[in-house]
Amino acid sequence: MGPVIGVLFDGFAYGMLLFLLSVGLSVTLGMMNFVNLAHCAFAMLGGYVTVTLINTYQWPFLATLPVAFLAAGAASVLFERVLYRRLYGASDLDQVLLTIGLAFVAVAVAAYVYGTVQQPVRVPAYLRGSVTVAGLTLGTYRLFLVTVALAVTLVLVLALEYTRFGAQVRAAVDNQRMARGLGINVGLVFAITFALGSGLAGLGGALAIEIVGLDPSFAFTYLIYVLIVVSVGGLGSIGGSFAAAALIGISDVAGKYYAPQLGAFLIYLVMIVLLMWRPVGLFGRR
Amino acid sequence: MRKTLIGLAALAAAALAAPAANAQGTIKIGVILPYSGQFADTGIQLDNGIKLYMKEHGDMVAGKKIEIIRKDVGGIAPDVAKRLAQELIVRDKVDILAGFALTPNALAAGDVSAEAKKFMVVMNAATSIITTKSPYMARTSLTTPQLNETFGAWAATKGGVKKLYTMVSDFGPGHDAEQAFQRGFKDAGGEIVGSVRFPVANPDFSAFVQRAKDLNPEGIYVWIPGGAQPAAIQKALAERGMDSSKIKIFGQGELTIEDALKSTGDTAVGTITVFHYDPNHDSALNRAFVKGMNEMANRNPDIFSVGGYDGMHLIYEALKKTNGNADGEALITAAKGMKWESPRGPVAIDPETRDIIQTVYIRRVEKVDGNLVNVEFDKVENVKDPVKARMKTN
Amino acid sequence: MSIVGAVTEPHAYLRSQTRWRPVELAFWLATLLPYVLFPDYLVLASAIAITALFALSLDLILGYAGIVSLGHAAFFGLGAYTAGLAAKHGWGEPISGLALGGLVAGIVGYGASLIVARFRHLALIMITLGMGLLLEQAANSASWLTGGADGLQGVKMWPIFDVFRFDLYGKTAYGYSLGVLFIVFLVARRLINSPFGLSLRGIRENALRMPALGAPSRAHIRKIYTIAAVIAGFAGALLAQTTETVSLEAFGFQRSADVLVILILGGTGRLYGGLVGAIIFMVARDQFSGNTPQFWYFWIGILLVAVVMFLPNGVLGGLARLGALLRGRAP
Amino acid sequence: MSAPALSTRGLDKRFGSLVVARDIEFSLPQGARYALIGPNGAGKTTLINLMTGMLRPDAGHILLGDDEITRLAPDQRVRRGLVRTFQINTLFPHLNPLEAVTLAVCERQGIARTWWRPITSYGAAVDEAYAILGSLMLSADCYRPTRELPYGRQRLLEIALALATRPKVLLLDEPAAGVPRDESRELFEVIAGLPGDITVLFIEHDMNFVFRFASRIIVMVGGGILLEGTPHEVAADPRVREVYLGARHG
Repeated sequence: MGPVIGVLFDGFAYGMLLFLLSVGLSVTLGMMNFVNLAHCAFAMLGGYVTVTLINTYQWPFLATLPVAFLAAGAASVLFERVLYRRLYGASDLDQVLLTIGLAFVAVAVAAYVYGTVQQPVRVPAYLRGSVTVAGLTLGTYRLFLVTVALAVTLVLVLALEYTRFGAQVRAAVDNQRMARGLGINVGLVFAITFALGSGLAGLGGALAIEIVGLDPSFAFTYLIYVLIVVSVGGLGSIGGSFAAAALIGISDVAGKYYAPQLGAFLIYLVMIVLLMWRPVGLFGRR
Repeated sequence: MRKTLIGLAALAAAALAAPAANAQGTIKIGVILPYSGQFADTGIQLDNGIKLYMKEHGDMVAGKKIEIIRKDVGGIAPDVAKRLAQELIVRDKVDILAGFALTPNALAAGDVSAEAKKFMVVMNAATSIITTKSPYMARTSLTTPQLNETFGAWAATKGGVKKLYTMVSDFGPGHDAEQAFQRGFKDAGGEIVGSVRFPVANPDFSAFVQRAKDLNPEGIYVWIPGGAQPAAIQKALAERGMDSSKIKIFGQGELTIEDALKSTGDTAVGTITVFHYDPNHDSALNRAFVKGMNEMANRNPDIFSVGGYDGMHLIYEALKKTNGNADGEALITAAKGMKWESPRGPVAIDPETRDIIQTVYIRRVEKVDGNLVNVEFDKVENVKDPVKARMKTN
Repeated sequence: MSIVGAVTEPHAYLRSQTRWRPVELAFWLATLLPYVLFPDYLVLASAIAITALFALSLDLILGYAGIVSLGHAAFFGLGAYTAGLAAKHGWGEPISGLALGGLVAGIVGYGASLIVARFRHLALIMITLGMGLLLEQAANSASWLTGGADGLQGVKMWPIFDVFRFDLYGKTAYGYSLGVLFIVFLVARRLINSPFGLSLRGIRENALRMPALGAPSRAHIRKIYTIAAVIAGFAGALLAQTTETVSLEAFGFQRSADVLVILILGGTGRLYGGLVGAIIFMVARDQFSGNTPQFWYFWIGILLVAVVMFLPNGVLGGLARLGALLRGRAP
Repeated sequence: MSAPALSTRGLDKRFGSLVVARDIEFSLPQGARYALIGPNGAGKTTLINLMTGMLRPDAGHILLGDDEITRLAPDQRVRRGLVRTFQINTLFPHLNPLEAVTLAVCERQGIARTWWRPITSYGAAVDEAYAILGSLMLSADCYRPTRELPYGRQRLLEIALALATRPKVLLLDEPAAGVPRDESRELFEVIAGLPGDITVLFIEHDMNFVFRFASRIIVMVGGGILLEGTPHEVAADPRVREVYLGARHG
């Protein structure tokens, strides 16, 4: 039983990584119906910021994380103000074309600046290896990942429930027209939410390097997983993204453990079955 | 619509103006590699090998100027590779095809080489059958069985293990490696207690590592493509308490490539791998090669670079032998049986299979001056591709 | 358009909507130009024609019925493997191989349509994506049949009509691909001008209203999805036959995403959008990657952003709007 | 005595704890002109959604003539003659009225499945669509994309689309919603002029129109039917006054 729980924990930790990468997209998609396929490019930016700070400026790993968050958030605001906002009224397909185009550009720029090589990041010793808790072997870094994700979730949920800004976000996700009617500056709320969401993706990108590595193709490689989490969780729902990410992470790892020959199929099967059962996602309303 | 047509005509006209007919004294080499996408780094490191060779040896051979035309195939895309090969021959009038990091692409372009009777040098793709596709094709990289069948036999005899678990990527090259290693291992008296194949796009290895651990084998054999996965699986092994301090870990060299060792930490120490080249190989030629690469590209060469470097060497030497005649028949005849000293050690082109004959090195990860490196401690010399050797006897 | 007015008779109006325009004839005549002007580019032209056919297939479901699919390569791959396997196992006759590829893709497409027709929006996109990826994995697992990651080996085509051999220059390949594209285009054009085509546009415009008109939307969607699958199967079969290669990436997400980008780039719901998109995207890619094999996609990205900014609704959509604007200003 | 054109028995529907339809029972005689009134949130549109199959009832039965249709899909009900219009325009923005109505005619005639013959070869369907547009004074606008039409014209097109399906029972959800008063009258004249064999139920807030055009009125409150009667009876009923006055106060 012990190893099984350890494996499930690994899956949960992997899911938490997916959660950080995707929660921002879920909220912005739910609020503005804006299809941002360049979301993972912001995650990639966070990753490269961390790599640069560690390898070039010898920053400690933990100190780079807030910078990764801020850099991705700031960059996203720039793009939101300059490009994205012009397309809020446009068709989904135009939004797809724009953001795919931006993702192409981002990949090219990353390849130009950093090369195509895998970026090595060595996390500090206290985050490596494993600890044994009550007979369970748990990866230290995964414990750290889960802690960060849970903290982020807690902060997000509390902020959404108990702050004025949170109320505005909820109103805007719920019914944009009505929110405007109530005098909420939906454009501003969206810009801030967008920055937060991209910032979280940046944080996720920085945290992901240790588990999945980082090279310029990151912007596309994880797009599929992020889209799976967003659709299964339901648009605009933090709880939904959390549940979906945990479910996908755990079922992926558990499936590979119990039925490795199904390994590559399982995540897609789970997604299809869940979406056929609940087309709007686990926690979606529309 | 009319505007579109005019625009297209303009684009097409611009394209037409591009390559002039083959100048008398020029030999064109069309290089097809993945310069973008998931395998971009492979393509670029291989290309660095080509560039370095030309930087060191100039672009004149046998009185002819060498011109390289590079094409991006973008990943595993045999239809694109074949089209590019056709275009290179039809449009750019190249004399030689080269590059080819990925097996399906090399196989597809092989048809073109055979039909157009053009010399083709495969500088990386490692599936055994590739060279059977065209009689004008030679290979300067490796074949998967060449390394792994040898390694399987070594592990069972000198490696000190009799019960192994194998873990490979679930696609062609992984299957080849699994088969070759298990064959070598069993023929030498070993026993495979279990095996698993993980999906190619697999970011998280913990479940597979746990499966291996459940069977409590004496050791594990891992075959994994490069990229992010070597570091990821090393970390997963360490997290589940399966690192090489507790159990014997074997693998093909990708498992302990330099980039991975930079982020795995000391848990990788003791891992034993098989490879045909490592930047730490101790020879004067290799030291110069590594130095040259660092001066040119600011990074160490790897197996892809040495494949490209040796590939260019083969082309240059063959052209010297034919006195600048770039005819496919002439070049492949010149290439057959050619022997030279490569940064990886002595190599030769097997006159029968046109595949490379080389030394296979057994290495162990050790800490040297604070850095993790692959230290060669055993080797098997003059290894041919065992699959084609068997084809012949059957 | 000039005849719009209260007095126009409806039959004349509808006929005017479906009539061949001079620019269409010019377009199809221009497709023959490569033989004369760019004989070195026939291989590329053949690849473009195949991609255009694939994009046309996607346009039928996306542009005319509003079904966004990120897994359309599934049918492309089925067609490719069917035609490839037929040729590998001794039946290299192209036309029947093509038909077989379309048939198999169509059968699977019909099966998939039973699921697809029930969903819309993000769920639909993700279910199509998931089905495509599942099929790719299945093809990888069934390596005894498909050759796995190495691709299918031993595909050898017979000459078309026993006369035209597939040559290094792509003369036969382009003629064959273009011919199939043109015939399928004619059928597609007839289809969208039919009562069924009108109903499809109704589904795209307002899926909610259709049942309130007594329209069996799901049956319509099943039908067009199956037809589109057949066409995608043709495209895949063409690629397999003209290049004599088939590999897993025929099923890949990248192919699905590329064709979506190509169609949006050209303009959806216009029948020519996929064709124009394929030409622009692939010629641009050929040129950009010829100059900078490492960073061509930077320029592709810039191209996409520019098209969205300056020509919304794709190149054809943008041009149509520009044209309307100019006409509006003219006296 | 022939069966009523449309009737319901014990129709219930709830969303969680919110009851939106409670034990709904009524029947519309052939050719009747009924109005459905009630304050906002009384469940009028929900009732139409239940009858047309856009919502599934939790309990109860719906009969079209003698046939049970409770479990039929919306499009099947339309093909049997139960047709609705929408309170908020639910049209085809980029199709013009001629195309939209032709589409509806083709669907009814079952030729919408045909994909190998051009629409121009179905002259009769086009003629019928054009005639319907003419009868609703829309022929002048029939080549303009729907989204460019004035709002009042779009409301007419809603009705034109419904008529193209040859309804037996027509449910009009606030046909004049958002239309200026003088145009509303025009609209109701059109409704009044519908063929006598079509049974009509309409939702309307303006009591003047209700009293002028309905032969009987159903009053809904809180998901249930409060009463059904002639305009005279309804006007005289104190409960109705209370509901409306109460609603106004709340």
